[in-house]
This record gives sequence, structure tokens and C-alpha cells, in this order.
Amino acid sequence: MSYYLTVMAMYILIGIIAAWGLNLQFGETGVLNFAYVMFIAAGAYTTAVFTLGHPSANGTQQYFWGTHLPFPIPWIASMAVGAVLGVLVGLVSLRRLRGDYQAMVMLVVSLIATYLVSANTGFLNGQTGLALIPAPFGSVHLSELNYRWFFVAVTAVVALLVFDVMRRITGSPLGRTMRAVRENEAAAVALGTNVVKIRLLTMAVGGAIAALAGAIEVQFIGAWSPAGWTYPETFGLFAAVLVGGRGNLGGVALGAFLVQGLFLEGTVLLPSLGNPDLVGAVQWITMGVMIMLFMWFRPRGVLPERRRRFATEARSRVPLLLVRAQRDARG
Amino acid sequence: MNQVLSSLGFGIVTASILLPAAIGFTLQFSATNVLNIGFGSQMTLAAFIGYVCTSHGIGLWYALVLAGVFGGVTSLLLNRFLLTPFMRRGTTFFGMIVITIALSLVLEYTIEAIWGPVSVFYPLSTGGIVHVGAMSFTAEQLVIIGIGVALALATHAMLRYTRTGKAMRAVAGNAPLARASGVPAQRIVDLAWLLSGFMGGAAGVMLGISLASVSFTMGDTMLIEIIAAAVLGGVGQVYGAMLGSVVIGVLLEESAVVLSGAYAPISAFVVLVIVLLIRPTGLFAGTAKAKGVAA
Amino acid sequence: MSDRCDGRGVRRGKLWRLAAVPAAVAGLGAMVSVATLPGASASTAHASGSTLNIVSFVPFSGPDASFGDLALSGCYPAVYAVNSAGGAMGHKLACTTSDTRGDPVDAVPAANALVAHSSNVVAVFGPSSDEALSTESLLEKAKLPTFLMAGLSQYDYQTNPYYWRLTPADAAEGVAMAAWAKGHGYTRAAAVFATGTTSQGDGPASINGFKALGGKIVANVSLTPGQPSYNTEVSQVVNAHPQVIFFTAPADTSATFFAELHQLDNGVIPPTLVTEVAEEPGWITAVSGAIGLPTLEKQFAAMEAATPPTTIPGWSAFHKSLYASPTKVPNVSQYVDDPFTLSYYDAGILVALAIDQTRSTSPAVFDSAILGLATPGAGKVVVHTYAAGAAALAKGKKIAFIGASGNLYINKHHNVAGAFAAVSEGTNPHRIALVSATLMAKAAA
Amino acid sequence: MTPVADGVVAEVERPAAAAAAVASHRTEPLLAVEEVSVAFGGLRAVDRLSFEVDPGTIVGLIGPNGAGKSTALKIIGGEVRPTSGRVRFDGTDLVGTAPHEAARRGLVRTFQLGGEFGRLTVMENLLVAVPGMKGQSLLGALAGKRFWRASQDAEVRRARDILSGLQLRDKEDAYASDLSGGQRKLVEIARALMARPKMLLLDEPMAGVNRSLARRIEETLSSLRAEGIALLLVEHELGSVERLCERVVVMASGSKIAEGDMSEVRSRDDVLSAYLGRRR
Repeated sequence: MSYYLTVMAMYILIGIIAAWGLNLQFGETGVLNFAYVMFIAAGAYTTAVFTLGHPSANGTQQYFWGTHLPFPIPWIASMAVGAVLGVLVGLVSLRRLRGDYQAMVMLVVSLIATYLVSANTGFLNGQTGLALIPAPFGSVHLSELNYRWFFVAVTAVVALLVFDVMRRITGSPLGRTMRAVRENEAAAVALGTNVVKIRLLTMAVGGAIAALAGAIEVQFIGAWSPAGWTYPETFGLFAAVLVGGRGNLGGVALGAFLVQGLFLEGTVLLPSLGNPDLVGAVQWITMGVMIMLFMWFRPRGVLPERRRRFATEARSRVPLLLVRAQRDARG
Repeated sequence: MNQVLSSLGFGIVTASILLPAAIGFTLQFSATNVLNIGFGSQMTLAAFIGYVCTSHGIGLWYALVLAGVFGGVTSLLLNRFLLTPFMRRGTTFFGMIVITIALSLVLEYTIEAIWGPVSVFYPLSTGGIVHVGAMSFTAEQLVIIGIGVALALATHAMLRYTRTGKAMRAVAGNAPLARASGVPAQRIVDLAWLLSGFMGGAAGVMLGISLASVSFTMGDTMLIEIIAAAVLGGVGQVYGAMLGSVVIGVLLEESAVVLSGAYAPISAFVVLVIVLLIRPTGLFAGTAKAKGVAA
Repeated sequence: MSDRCDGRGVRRGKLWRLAAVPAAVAGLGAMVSVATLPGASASTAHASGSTLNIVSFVPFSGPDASFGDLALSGCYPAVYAVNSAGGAMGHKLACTTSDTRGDPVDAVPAANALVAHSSNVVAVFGPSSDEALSTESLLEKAKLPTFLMAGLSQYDYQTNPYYWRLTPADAAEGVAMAAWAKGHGYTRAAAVFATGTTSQGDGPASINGFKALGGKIVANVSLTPGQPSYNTEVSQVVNAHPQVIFFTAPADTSATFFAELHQLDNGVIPPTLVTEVAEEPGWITAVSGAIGLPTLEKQFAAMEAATPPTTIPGWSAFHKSLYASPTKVPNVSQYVDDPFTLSYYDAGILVALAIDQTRSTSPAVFDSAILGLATPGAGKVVVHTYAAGAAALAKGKKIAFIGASGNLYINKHHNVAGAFAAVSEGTNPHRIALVSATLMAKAAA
Repeated sequence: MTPVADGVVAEVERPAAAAAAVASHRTEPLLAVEEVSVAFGGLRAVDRLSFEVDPGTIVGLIGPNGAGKSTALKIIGGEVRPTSGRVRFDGTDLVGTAPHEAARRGLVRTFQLGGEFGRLTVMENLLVAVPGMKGQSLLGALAGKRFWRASQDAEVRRARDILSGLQLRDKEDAYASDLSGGQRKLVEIARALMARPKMLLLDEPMAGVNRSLARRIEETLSSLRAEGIALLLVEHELGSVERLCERVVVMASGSKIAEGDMSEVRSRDDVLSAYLGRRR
């Protein structure tokens, strides 16, 4: 039972971290990164090859290169790979393309990546994927269960760190510029914003966060294969961001929590329903309808983006009394 | 060399299926600016309607037409009663994508609920092979090519020579402006969705013939190829979609010759990305630029 | 075994997370309720009369959804046989399911849920190759008898006492292809494999095996599933003029490939060797629809673990239970001769007998009895049904159970080293002949 | 139209000095558009357009619909790259530089329609325009509030001053998308001012704005000139143009057909036929 709780906690935390990264790209800057799951995969594979050791040590698995480095180096390497990949993909698709083209090209890029890994079995063990990936913190001596809770705790700390980074970025002038790019690219350019730079930055930071989520996930699961990062997976994360409330870190976390949480429970609840084929289909149909209802009734998400007000300090030339009056008027 | 030539023939067959599908996709996109992820599922649904027709003794090619009509009508209704209301509510470009994903879920699993997860088949003749140089085609493949080309020509003629077609181009170019100049935009949009649904439906049946089976994930699996063909030509550009279909169709087959089957889709998509790097709005970028939409 | 391919159109994956949201409140409620369940562990003794579960832990959705029915097809008759003889130690058995969706990311929480809710579980049928490696460490902790569906070579020499594999490895299928082709005097073969997990196992095995036997691979073609056509790949095969084709691909891809091969080759399809996957109803329907049933029946042969002749008493008992069981999988007649179905039926009975023999429903106790029960030997009464076995045990006799699969010959790695047979394709599959063991040994060397 | 002689080093004019420089034509123009052309497909949207704007002056760019005024503005602002020709601003050629460079050098444009950041508040709209504010880089943002708070506060105060001047002080926390069309235009002007521009390119700031707001905009624009900011004004409201502009450039079918002060231009027949003739 406790094992199960650790899994739920982990998946929710990982989902939240990934959703925050996506929120920076999509929620703040408005980049439609339909290849987002590819960055999670890049992080997962990076950590895998940085922990599995030399390929010859894993006779049955084929991968192009491998080594074994202690925590947290694999995670940091993953973030670096995610960031670099983000810049590369950004250079390809963001620099010159229109928004809708960007979205479609990203979709195609994600697909290319899945195909590449599947087709080339010597690269990352093809469709079978990599397995037996060791868990981090080898030196910690704890019982199995306590180890897992320890892992959850470390992930929670990482999530808090990511939250802090996200909060700093979104609350800063940089975050404001990102939202300006999202709202009106042409106007942002006309005011001197280097939109390309902002987008690439977003791709790099978001890519690093996604890769971090993948790195944690792969060491928790211990395996990773192309079936786990097909392009529709990205849509699921987008849904978490949209449902929770794009541009609102709390909302995004809530969205990820709801989506991941129910997903986990679903695996328990689903089988008991009998004849898998028809029931499954009916459930899917219901879910499709539910999404539409959600989009109709809560178009800005459960927790919409907050309006950012600027507290007026005493230093301001506006009399304090007036400020108070305004505040009261707003309720 | 021989292999390259014969694969060219196969590429033409694939292109002929992509052709109506990509035209349909791009028509929808240009008329309403909706990136319809559900397009593949709509194709599949029409393909299954075609199956219902053939299993009731209707000839395959009549079934194709009926499936096309069915596809057109459902497409029109979906736009009218599902997508348009969301658009009116101010749902964003991405929000609309999520709606169409949900739509594709509903359609796909409705199909599964009705017809089950296994494939169904059209009655196909096991006739001989027609050789054209190094290329060889079955009778059905020749008809598929014929239909694909005919649909493309018909679209061309309509856009070029009819009032409706011109109005459609105007709406695609700039909907508010077209409306201001007296084009009945809603009617044109309806028509665009009707037509694109018809194209998709026909393509669905053609795909079912080519695949020799019809399954509930069929159209969805094709979606990326369709999008690639549309993007390659320049989204919203009907002629671009035609060119894109041919390029993608031929590339898919030829790269299987040059590289290997495992890499065929990769190379087709890589070419797409490279083309877009050189021409950021697709091969038919000219008009898009004139409209001021391209940077 | 697995034929998971590129995953396009794998909508049932986690896209569901997207869809799952609206019922979120319900989900939260459920999580709380799960959290407050008593933390029963798998090793507690069960109250008399409580139901014991056999969980089928395989994909029930996604491209490999057919694995679900495969596991259940063996579980249902076993459970019926046990229950109609009064149950194992008075406990009724039941078949439950846990959907892995066929990818590690989804399988891990499913495995955890299985472990968490395992208090009444006595056996696991699965996992398949899709999720075996990623869930291994979790299932190991559960200490439940686990009957693998995975043909991965990683399990050839496994040492986990709770893991059992009563069907052959993927690679063996490839080796059997090579041996069968050689045995028929073929020297030119085309290898056609879809990118996928199984193909990674049996593809190289068939190619290397055939070369080792002096054959020539004249075309080596890989198919990416989900393409609108495979004409180019087909013509590569046709132009190489192979005498025999080694083939593995999922149903839809296979239908398209063979339809096009049929057309391009003027209705001629060379003898084609396939694997277990191709005995699944979905595959047969798809390919027979594409090329016609007669061609399929005439030209195709599937390499399978050899099932015993249907005259043996164990099989007759299985056959009776299969049809008598009130719960059946769809198209149940497709499974009468499926080695997986047979081995899962046997596994179910063995588990029940082990419970009876050890007088314990605790897997830690009864798991170790399975090997002895499956192995005939001096002083053991050979039984072919659960009822007979339970009765003999009640009288204090030592028994060996020879079930639907015949003698399993389970080795110390809990693997079986059974013979291979070529089985015909079609609606009424039958054995063509056994594959030469000598040639297989040579090919595998 | 004397082309700028090579080797002449442009002096960066300070706003205070700029007003004094108005009368003197010997000084370097702030903006020099030189033989600029652009073609879309076969269509020449702008054809060899040349004109200059001196520091601290207001120049009107007028002409019938489709004359190429907006395109010309986009070229100058860096949004559209000309097929040929040069745009010299403050001594450097802007053609070929990144589109955001113009603004960085002090040349900021406003939009005819929809230039606001809709789901940003008015205050945020203004703050986005501040060049080189602390906390706009990744490291600055990560350094946290303490690092950039003071510099932002100063800009917030400046923004409030500007908003007060435009009587928009009470709209500070409103989303830009919730404002009226005229108010949005004012926000755009206010925002452009936050960028500390040397020159503004204004695309029909008076279009679709009610009379009293238009009046306010007009007043704002002339006070900007008083501060030494040069303006290039594309406008259909010829009354405003006449009141504001020292000089107008008349375009038709992509080319300049006349240049001079309003009364002078108005009397010319070719202008009348091209402009008014087509307008009816």
C-alpha cells in the first residue's frame, strides 16, 4: 500500500514539474511546443546512459554510449541536454516560422524523434527501450520503503526548487516580457524585445525542466521506451496546463495533480468494469465529451492567471489615501 | 534504378490518397484557422460508412461517393454545432486544438464501440497488374490515382473559375475583409467544411482500399502525413497541398528504397523540416506573404 | 512476446490523462479511500472461503490489447476447473485484470496498484515484454508467483524463485524459423520485420540462425507500422526472389504488406514463416481479409511452442473447462491450441494444487511447491485434472500434474525447453510438423 | 532630397537641443528614407520612396487607402524588409538589422489596430517597453526581487506620471483588452513613451477614436514635439494632420507624389486627383 502511495506521490510531483516547464513555454511565452514530451524523453535517456554504465556491462541492451556517474550528475547532464536540445529545436522551428507552423513542425519533430529511436536499435535499444536503470542515491542505506519515501522527499525538494525558479521568472520583468511576447509578438518587437531570444530562452529553460522531470521519472521507474513518449502524451500535459489554468503556477500544479492523480486511480478502477473493449470505448467517449464541457465552462482553467497589481509604496507620489480608496473600491 | 522508378509509381498512389486529404485539411484550416486533429478520425468514420455500404451490396466506387457525402455532411455539422460555437466564445487557437483532440477521441472510440477493434475489409478484385514502364499498378490503384487527380482538378477548377471558389479564396485570405466586401462568409465557411469533409471521406475510403483493411485508428495514423503535406505546400494553400502531397507521397516510398523501410517516414519528415527552414511558409509562400501573415 | 510498434495512434496511452480530468474530484476521493485501506500484505493467511485472485497483468488496451484476452483465455478455464471441484483449500478462485497499457510509464503505477491491492492475489499472469523489465523490481517485492508472457532473452537464465516462464523465448521463434526453412531445403530467405520489441528478438535470431545453417538472406526489410503503403518494401522482397519469408508485424501492417505483395507478385506469395502473434484472431482476420483465406492457409506457417496432441487427457480436461466455463473470452475457439492459453491454464491449476499441497494460501509457502508438482517422478501419482489432483493430495499422496501442455519440462531457471512446431494459419489451425530440434540447436549456436 | 554624404558623422541629438535644431536644415535628419522599395509577388507596394524627418518635428504621411503608407511604416519600423533602399536612423542603416533593433535605437512604432498586450494590465503594458530594465535577463530574474525591485519601482512611478498625463491613471490595473479603442491607443502612446524614444511612428492614432479622445491624443502629440521627440504620423484625419504637421509626404500607389506643408500640398492638382479622386 505504501509503495503505491510513493508512486502516486512521485507521478504527481513529476507531472507537476513537467507541467511547470510547459507552462513557461506555453502559458507564459505562448510557444506551442508540441514536442514537449521529447524533452522529457531526452532527459530520461540522458540519465539512463549516465547511470547504466558502459554498454558492454549490459549485454542484452544496446546503446551507443554509457557511463556510471553518481547523483546528481546525471540529472544535471539531463538538464543540460534538455536545454541544448531546446535551443536547437527552437532554432529550427521558432526562428522563422509562424505560430501555427511552429506547432505542426514541433509535432513532426516529436514524431521524427520517436521514429529515430525506434528504428535504430543500436542507439537507445530501439522499441524495447532501456531497462534496469539504477536508482539514484546509491550510498543511502534505508529499507526499501523508506528509500522510496526518501526519493519522494528529494523529488519534492526538487519540485520546490523548480517552483521557486518559476516564480522568480514569472514574477520578474523577464516574465512580463514573456507574456508580452505571448500576447502580441509584433508589438513586443516594435518595443525592442528580441522575441527570438526570449523564445529560445524559454525553450532552453522549459527543455531543461522537462528533462529534469524525465530524469527523475526514469530513475524511479527504472525503464524507458518509445511507447512511453509518443506525441499524444504532450497533449495530456497541455491539457493539465489548460485545465489548471495557464499562466498560474498553482493552477498548473492543480491541473497536473488532477490529471495525474486520476490517471493513477484509473488504472485501479478501470479493470473492475468488466468487458474491456466496449467499456473502454465508452469511457473514452465520455472523456472526450468531458474535455469539451471543461473547455466550454472553464475556458481559462480552474485557477486563471492572476492579475498583477503593483503595490504603491509610500515613496510613490500618489497620496496614500487615494491608494487606499482605490484598494477599497476594488474590494 | 529500376527500383527507384517502380517506387515512383507507388509514391504516386500514396500521393493520390494524400491529395484529397491534404486539400481537405488545408481547406478547413484556411476557412476557419482551426488545426483539426480530428480530421483523421473523420476520415476513418467515413471509411467505415463506406464499409457499411459495401456490405449492403453497394459497389465500392459508389460507396466511396456515399462515404464522401457522409464525411462532408458530418464535417459541416461538426463545424456548425461544435467548433463554431467555441470560436464564437473566443476559444484560442490552441484551445481549439484541444477541442479537436477531444473530438477525435469521441469519434475514434465511437467507431470502436460500433465496429470493434478489429479490421474490416472492402471487397477488392484480385485482378491483374498494369505495367507502365517500370511501374506497376493494380486496377484499384489506377482508379485511386484517377480519383485523386480528378478531385484535385475539380478543386482547382472550382477555386479558379466559380464565384463560390473565388469567394472561398477571399475568405481564406482575410475573413473580415471578405465579409465587409459582401461575401457571405458563414455560407462559404460551411461550404469549405462540407467540401473538406467530402475530400476526407473519399480519402478515407481510398486509404482503406490501399491498406487492404479499415481499422478504427487508421485515419489517425495518417494524420501526420496529411499535416506534413499541407504544411509543406503552405498551410491554407490548396495548390501547395497538392504539391506537398506528391512530394511526401513519393518521398515516403523512395526513401524506403534509398535508406530502409524503418527510416522512410523519418526522411520524409526531415525533408519537410528542411524545406520549411528554407521557405518558412511552405513551398507556396508567395500569396501568404502578400497577405502580410508571414514575417 | 510483444509486437508493439511505433506507438503512433496509441491513443490509449496516457492521452487519457488528458481525458481523465473531469472526474478528478471522484479521483481524489478514491485516493483518500485507497489510502485508508488496511495495509494487508500478500503473505497473510486468508480467511476460509474468501476468493483468491489470479491477476492478468498485461496490456488490455493499446496495440497489444490482445494479450489481455490471451492471458484470460487460460485463466478462465483453470478457475472454472478449480472452482467446480470445490476450490483451492475451499477458496474460490477468480480472474482479475490489471491493464498495463503496454508501456513502462503506465505499467509501473499499475504494478504498484497490483502490489498494493495484492492481499487476495495468488498468481500473476504476465507481464509481457512491453512492461516486464520496468515492473520487475516491483513485482519481485510482491513475492507472487508470476507467469511471464515476455519472450525477452533477459529471462532465459533468470533466478527469481517467483518468476516462471512456461512458453519459449522470442529468439527461439526466430531460430525455429531458420531451422524450419533449412529443413525444407530453402536457401534464399527474405527477412521482413516491423520495428518493434519482438522483432528485436526474433529478427536477428532468424537471420543469424539461417546464415549459420548456410542459408542466404536475400532481402532484409524493416517495416515502420502505420504507413499508408509498403509497396517499395514489397517490391524489394519480390525482386529478391526469396524462397521463403521470415515475417513478424502487427495485424494492420501485415494486412497491407501481404495485400500489396499479393498484387505485385501476381497473386503468388512465397511460403511465409510467422510467429505466435500471427495466430491471434485479429491477425488472422486482417491478413485473410487482405489475401484471402485459402492463400493464408496454404502459404503460412507459424512457429510455436509445440503443443501436445489433442488426445492427451490433460488437454481434454482443459478443452472441457474452456467451453464449460461461464466466463469466456470472445472467439474462444481460437485459443484451443494456443500454447499461451494452455500454459496459463496449467499455471492456474498448478497454483491451486500448490495451495492444496502446502495447505497455505501464502505465496511464500506454496510457490516453492510448483516445480515439484509440474515434474513427474518416482512415487508420484500423475494426474491430469485439478479434481483428481486435489483428491490425491487429500489422501496424502505425492502427485505430478501433466496438464494441457503435456509435460512442461521446467528447468531450474523456471523456463521451458520445449519443442517447436509449425502450425498452419487460418480459422482452423493445426500442426503441420515439429521443427527439427537438431537444426534448431545448430541455428542457435 | 539630398542623400546623406558619406563620412558625415551623425550627432546624437539630445531632446533639448533638438527643438532648436528644427529651423536649421543643415543638421543631419533623424530619419532618412532613401529609395526604399518593396514588392510582394508582382505587386510593388512601395516604390522608391524617399523622405526625411528632422529631430523634433512632426511629419505626416498621407495618401489614399492602399497607397502603401502602412507598409512604409512597417519597413521603417523594421517589420518588413525592403527589396531595395536604405532606412537611416540616427546615423545607422536599419535595413538588415533584426526587427527589434529599430526600437532599441529609439524608433518606436504604434499600431493601427490591436497593438496592445491584451491580457496584461495597463501598467504591465507600459513596463514591458522599458529598455534594459534590471531583471529582464534570465540571471537578473533568478536573482530575485531584491535585485530589480528598485529599478522597477522607479519605472512604475514614471509610468504613473505618464498615465496621469493621459488621464489614464485609474486604468492602471485594468487589462488592456478591457479598454475602449481610444484608450488602447493612448496606452500604446504611453507605452511607446516608456521606451524613451527619439522618434515615434504612429499608425493612425486618431482612427476610430471619439472626438474628445482624439483631441487629447493631438495635445499629447504636440507636447511630445515640445519635448524634442520626432513623429512620423500616418493619419486619415487630415484636420489633425494639418494642425500637427510641419510637413506632409503624400503617397499614392506606393510612390511619393508630393511633399511640403499641408496648405501647399493641398492646392496641388495631382494630389487632389490622386488622393481625393480615389477616395470618393
